Amino acid sequence: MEQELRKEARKLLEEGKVDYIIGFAPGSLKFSTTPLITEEKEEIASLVINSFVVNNLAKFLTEVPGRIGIVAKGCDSRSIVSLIQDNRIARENVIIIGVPCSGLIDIVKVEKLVGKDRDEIDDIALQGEKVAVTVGGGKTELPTKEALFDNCLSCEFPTPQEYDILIGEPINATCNRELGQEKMKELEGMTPERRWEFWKHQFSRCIMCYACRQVCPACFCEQCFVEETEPQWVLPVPKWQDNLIFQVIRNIHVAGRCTDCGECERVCPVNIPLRSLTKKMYGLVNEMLNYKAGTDKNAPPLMTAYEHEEAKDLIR
Amino acid sequence: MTTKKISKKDIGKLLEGWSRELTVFVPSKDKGVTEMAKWDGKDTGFLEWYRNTVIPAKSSFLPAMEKMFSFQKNNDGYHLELSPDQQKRIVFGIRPCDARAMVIIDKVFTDSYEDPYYVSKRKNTVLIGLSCTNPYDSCFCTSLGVKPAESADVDLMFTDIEDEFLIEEITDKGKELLAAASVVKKATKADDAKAKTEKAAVSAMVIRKLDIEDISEKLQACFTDKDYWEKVAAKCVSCGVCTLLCPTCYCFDICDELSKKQGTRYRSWDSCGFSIYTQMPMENPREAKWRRVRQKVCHKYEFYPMNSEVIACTGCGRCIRLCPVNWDITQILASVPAEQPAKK
Amino acid sequence: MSVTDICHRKKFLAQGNIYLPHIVVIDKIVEETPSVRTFHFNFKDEKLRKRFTFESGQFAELSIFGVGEATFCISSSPTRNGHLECAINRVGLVTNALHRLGVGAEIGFRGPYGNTFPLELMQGKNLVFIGGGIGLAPLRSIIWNVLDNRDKYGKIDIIYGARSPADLCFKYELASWSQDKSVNLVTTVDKGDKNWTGKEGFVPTVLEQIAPSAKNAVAIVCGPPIMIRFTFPVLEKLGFIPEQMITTLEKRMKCGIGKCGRCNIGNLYVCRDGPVFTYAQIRNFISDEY
Amino acid sequence: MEHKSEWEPRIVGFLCKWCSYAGADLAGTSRKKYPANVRILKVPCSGRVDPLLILKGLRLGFDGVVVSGCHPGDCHYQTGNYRARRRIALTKKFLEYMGVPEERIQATWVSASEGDKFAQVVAGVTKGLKEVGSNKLFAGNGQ
Repeated sequence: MEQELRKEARKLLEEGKVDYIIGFAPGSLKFSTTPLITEEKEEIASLVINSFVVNNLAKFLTEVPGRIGIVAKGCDSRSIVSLIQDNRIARENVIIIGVPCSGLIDIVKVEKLVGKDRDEIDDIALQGEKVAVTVGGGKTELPTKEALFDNCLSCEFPTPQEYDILIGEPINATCNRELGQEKMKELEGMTPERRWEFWKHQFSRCIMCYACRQVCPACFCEQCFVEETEPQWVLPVPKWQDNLIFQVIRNIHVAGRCTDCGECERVCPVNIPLRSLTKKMYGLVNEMLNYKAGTDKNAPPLMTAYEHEEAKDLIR
Repeated sequence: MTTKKISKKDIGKLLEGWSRELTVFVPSKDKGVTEMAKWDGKDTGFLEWYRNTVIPAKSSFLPAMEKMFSFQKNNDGYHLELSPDQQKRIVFGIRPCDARAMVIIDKVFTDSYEDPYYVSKRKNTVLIGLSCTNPYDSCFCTSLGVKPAESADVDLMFTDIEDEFLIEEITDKGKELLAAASVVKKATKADDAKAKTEKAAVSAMVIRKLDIEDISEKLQACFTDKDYWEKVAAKCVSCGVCTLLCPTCYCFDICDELSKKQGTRYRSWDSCGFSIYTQMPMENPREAKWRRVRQKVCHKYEFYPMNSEVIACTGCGRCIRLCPVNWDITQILASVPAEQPAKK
Repeated sequence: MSVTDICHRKKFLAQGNIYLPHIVVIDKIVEETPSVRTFHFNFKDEKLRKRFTFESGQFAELSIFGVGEATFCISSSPTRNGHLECAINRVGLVTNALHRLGVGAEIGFRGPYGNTFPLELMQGKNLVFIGGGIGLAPLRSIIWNVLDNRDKYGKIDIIYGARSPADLCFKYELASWSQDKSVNLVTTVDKGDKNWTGKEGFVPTVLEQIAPSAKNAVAIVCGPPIMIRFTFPVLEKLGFIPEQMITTLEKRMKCGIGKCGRCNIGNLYVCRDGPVFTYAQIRNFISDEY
Repeated sequence: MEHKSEWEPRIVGFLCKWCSYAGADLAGTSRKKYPANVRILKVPCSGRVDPLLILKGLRLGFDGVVVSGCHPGDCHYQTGNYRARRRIALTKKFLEYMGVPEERIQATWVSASEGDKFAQVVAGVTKGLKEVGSNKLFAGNGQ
């Protein structure tokens, strides 16, 4: 697959169809990859596709100038579609190299399951229903559904929704919508007071690094509301109250754009379970407004559209 | 220097003794992230799991958020009130890289104007170092002159020698603290030898290397090489992870909170990675991402050494481990062009 | 010779916490332009009022409690004692809040910080002051300082520009300088109105026309970054060497004392090493970071 | 501490100037009795009501937030209230998930002629808020 990907990417650059290729290259840590943004053919040889291509590269589309060839997994392709819907990018300026994805390995889950850190693990191999983890010569087999990212478990679109070139065969969604929802369900089962306490506790350790916002392809405001000074909506100090307001408003702002790709939770250095928020908002948008982000490039953005009858039981 | 030792299983007792008079901070993961936090009085499990904290120990001296003073408006005008933190503390378990970082940033907070918040916390704290036994693959401390299992930047240094810790008394402050501890014994020559072997062995475990020779000059030469910096900055997402969680990053913001006629002035961590950091009403000298990335790199490896004769990096590797896009400083610095680029 | 050798680094340290502002009371507000007001204020504490000293070129951190703190140069001269003045352009959170205040309001004051204009170096020299917009504020302090000791200095040129006649600051003082026979004042605006009798055009262009001699002269420049960037090359063309060109810079600041990190130009911190610099010190960075 | 019988909730109301604001006015001029707990802010359209305003209201310690606009189809700007509806519905449900009791946020449609309805809405919200008590959501380490 990697060979085919490199061949196609190289061709795009050589034929002058794109100015830049955005893809994944091997990372400098074990089981990691890093975004590769390049205009040089020589660098194409380092393009990779594996179970650790975690970044949502759509984030870079609005930054990199010119025509772009971008490697996209199913979830990334939805973010790209969403950017097209919002007129952030023009469809004709992007060549989407679709890569069907059978799920990405959540290194944090593996670390917990084998009780070792990333750098202490020798090998992780995704083999269908099993993930084989080698530590110090000993091999442990984990059920795949315990080692993948929550979102991959309930992935609806493992094959990109929108692409110009597809590398490999399409994969059908076989995953169960109910999987990977445990944390959210657990929260829903609590009293409102307990839920609020839960989030208060989570946001009290936020350090305001804004990694969640910065990696998010749906967060593309020129100026984020937290940076506005007149009025100053939130204080620029990491108080849990302001952190919580930031995250609530961020979720509302990206409603209909957020594909619940989970990058925000993955990058959070202080382990705030942000996916339990995005998942909820994604579900609400789906249930209340029958809308799924990034599935139809011709649909109007969620918040600009309306139906004559909706949310009737909420607002009377 | 005479050395002492303590059995690992007596660490609880040692901390307990200290915690009667002082507030003891140890590595903790109770709040959902690893950091130095107040010891709960019994758990010494960190001796097993602790490699290094995500939140660097600088937070004990320069917290992510701290109250500077409060103000109140009465009929006769404003009244300001300080509430100085006079807590006497022990930070137990700081790694040599993070301890060195404190010495590096001490320069900023004591230079010409003394920063009362930072300095009082430093004065009121005894730092107890704990040797690394298992450095991360992202660690590169040895390239910056830090040794993972030894430190002179603390008051007491504990080195892991199997079932015991060898203790070196670096300062009088540390010595005093140990004087009353009954669980501490005199170390033997054999213990010293063991520690020596251990120190060398752990140093050898740090595999990531960074060549810092002439780095300052090289950076100076390529300062205006926009193409280079744009390429380097391309995948950076401009979050604050690498800076806020860097043990030698000390930048801060100051802001006020108001409710009715009283309020508080806070200071909090800030990052040169954010565009708003240098934003002025009419212009922003570092609006472009590559300028911010350049500032971060050059500040640590060029400007700081120019001003303070020391590189503002201790090779703790947090910026590599925690970066959302694996932006690796060691790779970046290795790629700095050796020669000045041809003028375009 | 570097500015660190020629400029004072005068510290005024009251006892205690350096971040704790002194309370000052606004006793007069002068409307300069539609967006600029000059605030006259003085310490609430009598003793401090007597003890406090500063030099031309230094700046201060003013705070409005509950809103925040911002950096302003002191635009009055230490030779005219009694109170302090800051000319403040309404541009952001703190400055907007300041403009909402009236006489009698209490604000916080920390300072003075930073270095000073090199008065000793300027003595016996011809002085060329070049200012743009609100950039006249720091120059005004040194101009009055010089005028109050007029016999110590040579020829004085003041070239001052603004976007429009209404945007000229300190109009009442411009009038008195233009009456002063020992001063050559040239005012210019980007676009004049029908009553405008001064020049039209950008400051660097006008400077080139006036062409003050570089011989035994010092040029002191302050204005928006774009003006500063274009003024230095003109001065060089006129024969000024970088050591003869002095400027005072503005950057976003928080602490004012070299700790919070944001105001650096290369390894220099505007608050700690400046705000007064010679062009020689900053020319490597000025095109790139300022 | 708090005596439920004496304690009165503080409510902030964002009312569209074309309908609900006039509705509130009508409730007043026709001497409809309704609890005096609501502080009214006039907005040009319910579409102006940013979710931030709702959160800011709660952050400032208001016990409840009322948003009221024109009935669907009656917006002075054609579609403002339709857009407000999506935003506010999502905000309300999302905040409930965070742990904000549903009584604290009430959105409603009140026309200029519905003084009665406005009075009922305020009475209803006040009653609901008296049951859930005062807003301490954002209290603690300085509100």
